[in-house]
This record gives sequence, C-alpha cells and structure tokens, in this order.
Amino acid sequence: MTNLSIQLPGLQLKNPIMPASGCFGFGREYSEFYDLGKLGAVMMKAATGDERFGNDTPRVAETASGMLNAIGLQNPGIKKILETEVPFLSDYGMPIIANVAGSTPEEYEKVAAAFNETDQVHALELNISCPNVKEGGVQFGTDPVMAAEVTEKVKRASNLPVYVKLSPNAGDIVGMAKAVENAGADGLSMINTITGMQIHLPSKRPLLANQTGGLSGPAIKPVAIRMIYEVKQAVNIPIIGMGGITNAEDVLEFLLAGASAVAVGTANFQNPFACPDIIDALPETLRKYGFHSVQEAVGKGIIS
Amino acid sequence: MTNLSIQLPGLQLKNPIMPASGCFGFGREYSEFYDLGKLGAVMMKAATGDERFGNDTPRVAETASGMLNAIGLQNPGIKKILETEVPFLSDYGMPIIANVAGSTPEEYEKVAAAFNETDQVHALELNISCPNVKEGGVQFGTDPVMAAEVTEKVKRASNLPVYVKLSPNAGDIVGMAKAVENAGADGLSMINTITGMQIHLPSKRPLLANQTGGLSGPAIKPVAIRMIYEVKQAVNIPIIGMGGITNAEDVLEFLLAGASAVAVGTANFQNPFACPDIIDALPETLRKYGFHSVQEAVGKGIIS
Amino acid sequence: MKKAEEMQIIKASEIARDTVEMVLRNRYISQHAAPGQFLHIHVEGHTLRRPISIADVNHEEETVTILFKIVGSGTRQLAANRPGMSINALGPNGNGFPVLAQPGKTVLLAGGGIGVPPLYYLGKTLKSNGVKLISILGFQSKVDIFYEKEFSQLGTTFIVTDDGSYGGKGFVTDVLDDTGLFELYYSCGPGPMLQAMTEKLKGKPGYISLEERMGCGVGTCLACVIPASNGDGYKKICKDGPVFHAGEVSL
Amino acid sequence: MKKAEEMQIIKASEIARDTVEMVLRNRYISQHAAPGQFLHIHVEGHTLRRPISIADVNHEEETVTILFKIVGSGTRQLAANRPGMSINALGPNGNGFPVLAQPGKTVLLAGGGIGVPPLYYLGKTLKSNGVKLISILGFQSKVDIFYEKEFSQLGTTFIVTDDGSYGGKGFVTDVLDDTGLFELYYSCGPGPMLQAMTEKLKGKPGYISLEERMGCGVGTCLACVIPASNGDGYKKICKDGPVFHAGEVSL
Ligand SMILES: Cc1cc2nc3c(=O)[nH]c(=O)nc-3n(C[C@H](O)[C@H](O)[C@H](O)COP(=O)(O)OP(=O)(O)OC[C@H]3O[C@@H](n4cnc5c(N)ncnc54)[C@H](O)[C@@H]3O)c2cc1C
Ligand SMILES: Cc1cc2nc3c(=O)[nH]c(=O)nc-3n(C[C@H](O)[C@H](O)[C@H](O)COP(=O)(O)OP(=O)(O)OC[C@H]3O[C@@H](n4cnc5c(N)ncnc54)[C@H](O)[C@@H]3O)c2cc1C
Ligand SMILES: Cc1cc2nc3c(=O)[nH]c(=O)nc-3n(C[C@H](O)[C@H](O)[C@H](O)COP(=O)(O)O)c2cc1C
Ligand SMILES: Cc1cc2nc3c(=O)[nH]c(=O)nc-3n(C[C@H](O)[C@H](O)[C@H](O)COP(=O)(O)O)c2cc1C
Ligand code: FES
Ligand code: FES
Repeated sequence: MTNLSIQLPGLQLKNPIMPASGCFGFGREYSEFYDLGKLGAVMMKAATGDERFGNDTPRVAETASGMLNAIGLQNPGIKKILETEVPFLSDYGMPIIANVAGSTPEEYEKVAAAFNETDQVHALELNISCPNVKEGGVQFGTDPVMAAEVTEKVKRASNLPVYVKLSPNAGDIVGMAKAVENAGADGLSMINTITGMQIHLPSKRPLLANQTGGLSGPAIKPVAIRMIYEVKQAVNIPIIGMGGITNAEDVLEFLLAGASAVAVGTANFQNPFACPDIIDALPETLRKYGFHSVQEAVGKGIIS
Repeated sequence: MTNLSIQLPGLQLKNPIMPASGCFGFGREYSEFYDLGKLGAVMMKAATGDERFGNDTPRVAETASGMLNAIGLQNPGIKKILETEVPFLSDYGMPIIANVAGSTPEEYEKVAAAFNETDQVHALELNISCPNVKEGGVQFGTDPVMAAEVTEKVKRASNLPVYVKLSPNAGDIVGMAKAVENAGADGLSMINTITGMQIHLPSKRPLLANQTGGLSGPAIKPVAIRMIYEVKQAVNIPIIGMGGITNAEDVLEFLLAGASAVAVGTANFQNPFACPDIIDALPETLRKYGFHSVQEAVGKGIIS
Repeated sequence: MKKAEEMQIIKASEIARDTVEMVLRNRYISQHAAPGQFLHIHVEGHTLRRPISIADVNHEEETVTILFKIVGSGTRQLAANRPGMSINALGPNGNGFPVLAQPGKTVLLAGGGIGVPPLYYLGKTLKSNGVKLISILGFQSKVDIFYEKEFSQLGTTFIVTDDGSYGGKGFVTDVLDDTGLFELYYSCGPGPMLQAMTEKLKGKPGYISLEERMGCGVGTCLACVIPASNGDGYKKICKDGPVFHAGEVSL
Repeated sequence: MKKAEEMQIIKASEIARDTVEMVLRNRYISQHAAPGQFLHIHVEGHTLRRPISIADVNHEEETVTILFKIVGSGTRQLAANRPGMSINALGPNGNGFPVLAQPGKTVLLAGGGIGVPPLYYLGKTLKSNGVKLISILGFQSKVDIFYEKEFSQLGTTFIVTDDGSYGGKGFVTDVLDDTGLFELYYSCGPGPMLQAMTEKLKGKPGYISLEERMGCGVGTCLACVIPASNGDGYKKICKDGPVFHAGEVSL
C-alpha cells in the first residue's frame, strides 16, 4: 500500500492533489464531472472584500504549452463566498483553502478575518502574486518588505494557518520566501503565473484586454521546479507546489524538488478529470520510482 | 517591395534576422547548410578572457515547448576567437556581433577591449545574464547597480556600440533597462534564458549536471514579448528581441512589441534552416498584415 | 455525471473555402444536444480546447455534425483528423436557443460566416415544429458559401456576400427590410454583425449566440464573460450562454 | 550543402520488447551513410531532435534501417509513425567507426542493449572486407533480444542477459575471456559497460561509440561534450564522435 496522505499546518490531506486557485471556481462545475470528495483539498478562487467584476475580455490567450490569463480576480466577494460557496464545498468533506486577495493590506486583513467566522475553511492562501490587477497583487509579491507586512497583518487577523503564494516575477525568490517565513507564514504556495503578453497580429495590439496576463501551464514547470528546489533549502515551512502539472510524474518531480503537496491549475481546462486521474495514477508512479509514501519523496531530489 | 533593412547603432542590417548567441557557435556548422551571407547579422557564442571548458554533462534537457541548457560559457577564449573565428565569419560579409562574458567587471573590460583590435566585429553584446556560471553572469544581470557598472566599464574600454543583454530573471526589467541605458548602452538585447530545472525521476536528482539551466524556446515567448513591450516604452535605445522565435509571424510579434531586430536561438536546433526560412517568409508575412517595411512595424503594437 | 466523450469521425470534407464539415458519432452527445449548444474539443498539441457549435444532429445514426473554418493552428490541426480517428470533446455545453413551439409563426434566422452552423440545427428543429422560416446568410465571398441548399429547404433564404460575388452585396442587416414580417429572430455571427442586428431590431424579441475566447468551457475559469445589460456583473458565455436574449447582455 | 532530409517509412515493426525496427527510404542518406553514424530525427511536438544510429543500409533500395527502444515520449511518438508517413532527419551525422580493410584479421563487436544496432552495419561491412568477426551482445532479458540471427550470420555470437533468462547471465565483459583472440574491438552500449570494456581491454586497440544528450546534433551548441583524455578540453560527441578511439576520451 502506497501511503498518499500528508499532514501540513491545518491540513490533513488524504492525498497531495488539489485544484489550484482560480482554475476550479468554487467547485460547482467540476462537481458535475466527479466526486469532489476524492480531492486531497480544494483551493478556492480568490476572495476580495467586495464583489469584483474583473477585467474586460479577451481574458485568455493560448501560448506554446501554456496559456495567459487576465481574469482580474472576478469573485462575488467574501460575504457571498462564505454564505453560499464554502458550505457547498464543505459537504464534500475535504479540507478547503481560501485564497485571499486585496488591493491594500487592510483589505487582505479584512478578508482573512472574515474566514474566522467559519470552521469550514482550514487554511488561507495569501495571494500576494496576482499579476492581473492594477493595485495590490503582484507588487506585494515582488517586494519582500511589503510581502512581510501583509503576511504579518493577515497572521494577526486570522486564526488559520497562512500559506503565502509567491510570485515567480520576484527577482530573488529565496529572499521573498525568507521574508514571509520570518513574518510568520505557516507555509508557502508556489508558483503563481509569470507575467507575459501576446500580441494579436491582425489587430496589431495586445490580445488580452488587460494587455499583460499570467503565464501558466507546462511551459512554466521548469521555473516552478527550480524555485521550489531553491526555496526548500532556505526555509523550514512546507511548500504546496504548482505550475504546469498535468500528470503523476509531474507530481513526483515537484515532490522531489521539495513540495509537500501540489495544486493542478491549467490542466483542468484540457482535462476536467486531471485531478482524479492524477490521484489514481499516483500510487503506481510512486512505486515505479521506489517510494512507499508521498512523505518519503518530499525533497528527495535535493543534492546537498 | 517589402523593405527588410534596418539601421541600428553599428549595424546596417539587410534584414532583421540573426542567430542568437550560443545557438550557432561561430557559424562553421551551419555554413554547411546554407550561405551565411543571407543572415542579417550573426551573434557569436560568448567570448571570455581565457579558454573555458564549461560545465559537466548532461548540459541540455528538453521541456514542454522549450529546453534547458547549462553549457557554461564553453569557448576557446578571446585570442583564438579573434584569430580564427572572426575571420571565418567575416568572409560572409554580414555584420558580426560579439557576445562578451566574464566573471569580473575587469574580465568584461578586457574582452571588450580585445575586440577593438579588429574591424571585422561591428558591435558587442554584453552578456550580463548567463545563468549557467558560478561567478558573474546572471548576478550582474539582476542587480541594476552592478549592471550599470559593467556597462560603463565596457563602454569606456570599447570603441564599438554596446548592446546589453538583459536577464528575464531580474525582478524589475524596466529598472534594469534604464540603469544600463543611463550607463551608456547603445542598445539592448533581450531576453536571455529564464533559470529553470528538471528533475530526472529515475536518478531522483536534477538532470543537468549544473542542476539549474536556462529555459529557452517557444515556452518563454510570452515573457519576452511582455518585457520588450514594457522596456520599449521606458528607454530610447533600440532592442534586439529574442526568446522562442520559430517563424516569421513570431518575428512580427516581436517587432510590434518594440524590437527593431530579432535573434533566433533554440529554433536552429530543430530546424537548421530556421533563419533562412524566416528571412524568406518575412516579406509575405509583413505584407499580409499591411506593412511595407520592417521599420514600419517596430513598436506598432504598443497602445499608449 | 458529465464525461469527456470520445467521438469517432465518420466523415470529413471541405465544403467551402477552408471550411470543414465533420460528422462525429457519439451516443450521449447526439441524444442530448440541443440547437445552439457547442462542443469543447481537445486538439492535439494545444493547451486549450476549441469551442465549436453543433450544426446538426442525427438521432438514429447517433451523430452530430460540426462545421468549422480553418482560421488558426487549432482548427488546422482539427481539420487534419481523418475518418476513423477519434476526437475528445466536452459537450453538449452551454444553453442553446429556446425552441419556439408555435406552428404558423414566422421567425428569422440571421447568420454571418461561421455563425451560420448553429442556425441550421435550430432551423430544422423549428421547421419540424411547424414554424415558418426566413434565413439571411452572410459570407465574405462566393467561395465561402455553404449550406445554401440546406437552408433553402427550410424556407426563403437570402445570401449576401461582402464583395458581392454572389447574392446581394453587403451585410446581413442590409436585407432586413426585404424579408417581410417575422415575430422573432435568432442570430449568430461576428460581434459587429450582432451589434448591428440588435440595434436595427431593437424592441423585437430575439436571441443571439455569442463568441468569446474560452478557457475551461464549463463555467469555472471566468474567461468568457460578457456584461449583463442590467449592470449587475457578468454572464458566462460558456455556461449561461452562448445564447442570450438580445436585451440580456451589452455587446 | 547539407540538407534536412525527408525519409519515407517503408516498414515499421516491433522486433523485441519496446524495440522498433524502421526501414526508411532516402537516396542521399543511404548513399552516404557509414557504419556508426547517426540520424538526428525530428519528432512531432518535441523541441529537440532525437539521435538514432544507423543500423543497416541497403544501397540498391536506397534505404537505411534504424532500431530504437521506446524509453520516453520522443521514442514513443516516433514509434507511432506508420509506413507511408515521412520523418525529417539530419544525417548521416558524426564520424563513424573506422572500417578495417585487412582480410583475415579478427575483430570483436561488443554491444549492450540499444548500443547493438550500429555494430550490425559495421559488422556487415567488415565481413564484406573479409574480416573475421566475434560478437558479444548483452540485453536485459530474453524479451529484449534482437538481431541474434543477423549477428550469427556474421560470425560467432555470444548472447548474455542481465537476468540470465537467455544465454549467459551477466555482462558483456564477463564473456571477454571466452571469445578467443582478436586484434581490435568495437563497442557501443551504456556508459558503465564502455568503462568496463576499456578498462579490461586496456592497451588493446578499440573504438567505442558514445551517447550524450544533444541539442543541435551538428556541433554548434556544445551540449554533447566529453573530456579528451589528454586533458585538452572537450570533444563533441555529435561531430567529433560518436565514435572515438578507446584512449581518446576519458569516460
Ligand atoms: C460558443 C462558440 C461556438 C463556436 N462555433 C464555431 C463553429 O461552429 N464553427 C467555427 O468555425 N468556429 C466556431 N467558433 C469559433 C472557434 O472557436 C474558433 O474559430 C477557434 O477556436 C479558433 O481556433 P484556432 O486554433 O484555429 O485559432 P487561433 O486564433 O490560433 O486560436 C487561439 C486561441 O484563441 C481562441 N479563439 C480564436 N478565435 C476565436 C473565436 N472566434 N471564438 C472563440 N475563441 C477563439 C481559440 O479557441 C484558441 O484558444 C465558436 C466559438 C464559440 C465561442
Ligand atoms: C549518437 C547516438 C546514437 C543513438 N542510437 C540509438 C539507437 O540506435 N537506438 C536507440 O534506441 N537509442 C539510441 N540512442 C539513444 C536515443 O537517442 C534516446 O533513447 C532517445 O533520444 C530518447 O528519447 P525519448 O524522448 O524517448 O526519451 P526522453 O528521456 O523523454 O528524452 C528526453 C531528452 O533526453 C534525451 N535523451 C534521453 N536519453 C538519451 C540517451 N540515452 N542518449 C541521448 N539522448 C538521450 C532525448 O534525446 C531528449 O532530448 C542514441 C543516442 C546517441 C547520442
Ligand atoms: C484562469 C486562471 C485563474 C487564476 N486565478 C487565480 C486566483 O484567483 N488566485 C491565485 O492565487 N492564483 C490564480 N491562478 C494561478 C494558479 O492558481 C496557479 O498558481 C498557476 O496557474 C500555475 O499553475 P498551473 O500551471 O497548473 O496552471 C489562476 C490561474 C489561471 C490559469
Ligand atoms: C544552448 C544555448 C546556449 C546559449 N549560449 C549563450 C551564450 O553563450 N551567450 C548568450 O548571451 N546567450 C546564450 N544563450 C541564450 C540565447 O542567445 C537566447 O537569448 C535564448 O536562448 C532565448 O532565445 P531562444 O528562445 O530563441 O533560444 C544560449 C541559449 C542556448 C539554448
Ligand atoms: S470558459 Fe471558463 S468560464 Fe467560460
Ligand atoms: S549536440 Fe550540439 S554540439 Fe553536439
């Protein structure tokens, strides 16, 4: 028997696979494809203080082995999420991670605090790395001082474990990771999307209405692996890894690099069954490479 | 008639297509495939003060729509390059751009100065962004103060126009571009590779002997386009663009984003005729989207 | 539970310039498809699926027909598939056209280019309900025209081309005054055409089918939104649409 | 001038576990290939080409044969190509085995696994020069064995398997004492095997063919280097090799 379970701050995961924030909404649509209870956990779409409408369309573009998105944090706001989305997801019994976003440190604080009201959310993912909003978002994610400030504020406001989601756009990812660890982060999640652009030749202008968007998908996997590998050696908090995962071998690569669990984003769009398919394939993949448990593989690829 | 020519500091290009540094050696091998005289220019493999042997193997890995390399600046050293490689290339008559690398500002200076001895080299490309060497390389490329210092030193030492090659690993690419422009750079070339990693599952360790390598190929094109688009609006020096170009439509996308000429790297490995094929296709592609010249398309995708 | 269905290609042929008609066999989709719904098709080597409308359904043969234009690398790759091969599709997706079931009423079908296909299955269904049909189909040029015969069998059909190489020269909306009376319209085509249609036919009940670049195609990623005309946020084209009441969204 | 050649697949069959034999037609490559050279093959959907040795050549039919093992996504994709389809290859690349032209001499061919193929065309060529051959072929297991009959027709052939399921159990080098005398050896196989070979046969003239991950495959990118044993930098496997004199490089 291969042991897929893993324990992280606030999260008792029966397997290390969860859908990534923003690539799964609040689960309703994919619940029509399979039993969400199969998932290790769920990372919800970003929540902000008030409802947000996001950016104009087009909001997505396809790239080689990847895609760009500039949704712009569209979400119904913290109140509605607590009232209708969290209870829906909670019925499936797996841990729920709420993705917290905002334009100001105060908004982050407010949203984080709101999740204290429910016992159905098990951890927060602090989205200081969204490249698709004018204010907040990625600027908190590329400046270690600001990132630490937001992390501290949210830690004080919340009674939940906080996973800070790092941006690959940061010049010094290890410095960022250390800064938020020192500020009290319980874990990290990495990586968010890399800022990119596509120019639409017929119209001779950026294809996305927002001009830039976040690059995700298999194209960015090597960057995610490198960053996790570097950060793992510099911090003592666990990492939830993501960036281009499409199959169980990718998951093992992330575990070896130092992730303790992983999230699957873009792959859901190509294959709505990406998460359950990976969960089904994982035991055999671990066995094939000589592992009896997920825990055993974490960080095993690191040469010291 | 579509006018493909473009004038850049030191470079009278009959067309905007050149092979990227390190993806073409010193041209000997590809000269067996086609007449190098067809190229707009050539960017030579990096030159250092002394001969360098580079990293251990494996040095390359394949990734989704891209590749990682960690060659490590293997080159015969400035003396031999001047004696045997430059004269060979010079016979073909197109402008030659020398890629200058080093471990210390002084080595950059020395290499740059050495190219004053020949009139067969038309410009320098200052490689402050190589991620695959222990010293120098990318650290000059992610710190604007160091980048400016190297640029200044090289400008003083050289009588050739200097194009500074920027690293996408920099957190603030616009800041880097401005810093080297202020330090006297005549142009920019961007982007170099993004640092990445692949873990080899059977051996459970990084596949590349150097552990990390530089990600290139179509996977990184959206990042290159975004950075050129942003930098073009902030500086007044021309940009030679690169990153994932495989066909003439890609070239037009780079021109629209703000590049005045482009370099083709990884694509040469899949198709040794990548450069001449693109040169042949470019007039029709420009016409299709309504352009009569390369010059006309430069920066036309920028919404201000 | 929804599934991702394998659809076997029964027939594939180029029926107009760069325009491919493909007949696909799949029991589930053929039995459940409604006019105006779409398939979200996986294309080898591409990150995102491609949304393509259902143009016709044959319940007995358990097939659906799609018609698509080769406009980029995804549709080019899709067109390279040959009969006998299978493609993977999500579907039927979205909400289609409400099918009027009042015999004797007259409705207008107005399609532009690759917006024509979904109107065909709609027209067939309406006709079998005894509804009278008038169709206006717009194409770029003569070589782009398809399904003229098929629509003619449903009712009076006007063809217009941008360059006048066949039928009337001009836009679909230029013919609106010549069609005679109708009580309801259904339209699908490029954005500017739909804007012109809804503008000219303001006040008349109508349904329009919209296009937008999609990620998931099932309502989760929020890529494909369109502002609701009541100012209250967005509708999702892939899930709330692609068909909307003409007054429901602001184009 | 060198070209990238289209090669038509004439035949493709699985001749051992996950091991595919493909016969490819191309005039230029078939007329120029020497034993030990390789093709650098483009595989759909992959950034880098795959280096595969030339295993046999038929001048009259203008074909070359390759043998490859499915080990990853590139070889899997390559194996999916069917007769009638074409693949794009650079070649013949590199420097092959020096072909000894002294009738009556005895040489040893020692191949491990997927290192066996290039030795076959070498063996045929040597035999036609009147050279006497002894072959040792090592495979993982019985199901992996291929070309036993073909090599037997060239001379005495020893087969060993890692698990002893066929022939002797053990490594190619375990048989070296049983072969009788030979003046020269040629070897191709995994790194550890070549190390053991050159160690055990130190002082005896021999040629080895090496593998390394490649970028360009033509000598330009410096991906595929191996240190020269004289300490003077690197040799390029794709261009200076893949065949080297046993003493020329340090393994
Ligand atoms: C609900 C719906 C139904 C459709 N029905 C049909 C149909 O029946 N026949 C038909 O020919 N076309 C139809 N389209 C348009 C079709 O989806 C696009 O032509 C196709 O996706 C282009 O793919 P490509 O790879 O060839 O082009 P590329 O431009 O290379 O595609 C790049 C990306 O942009 C997206 N994209 C490009 N154009 C469109 C577009 N017009 N609408 C949505 N996404 C686009 C692609 O899906 C892909 O993600 C429909 C679109 C929608 C939204
Ligand atoms: C000169 C030469 C001749 C060869 N001849 C043969 C032959 O005749 N038959 C045969 O089966 N194999 C041969 N190989 C090995 C063959 O190239 C690899 O098995 C193949 O490239 C693996 O590709 P993949 O996509 O299936 O594996 P993956 O592991 O998915 O490939 C990933 C990357 O690593 C490279 N790679 C992986 N393994 C090797 C390897 N052993 N050598 C070089 N590159 C590798 C691939 O080319 C690709 O770039 C030869 C290698 C070289 C260098
Ligand atoms: C359409 C889309 C929307 C996303 N929205 C969010 C979001 O709201 N919050 C967040 O933290 N990350 C968001 N992300 C980033 C993903 O959670 C993930 O970090 C990234 O896409 C890399 O993983 P992938 O390559 O598996 O998609 C979004 C990504 C996509 C593609
Ligand atoms: C194998 C390889 C070697 C490279 N060597 C150098 C180098 O010596 N100097 C340099 O400035 N860039 C070097 N580069 C970076 C390329 O010049 C180019 O900036 C990068 O690969 C992006 O372009 P591409 O996606 O078209 O390959 C190298 C890239 C590759 C793939
Ligand atoms: S495409 Fe994802 S919500 Fe419509
Ligand atoms: S593979 Fe490029 S030098 Fe050998």
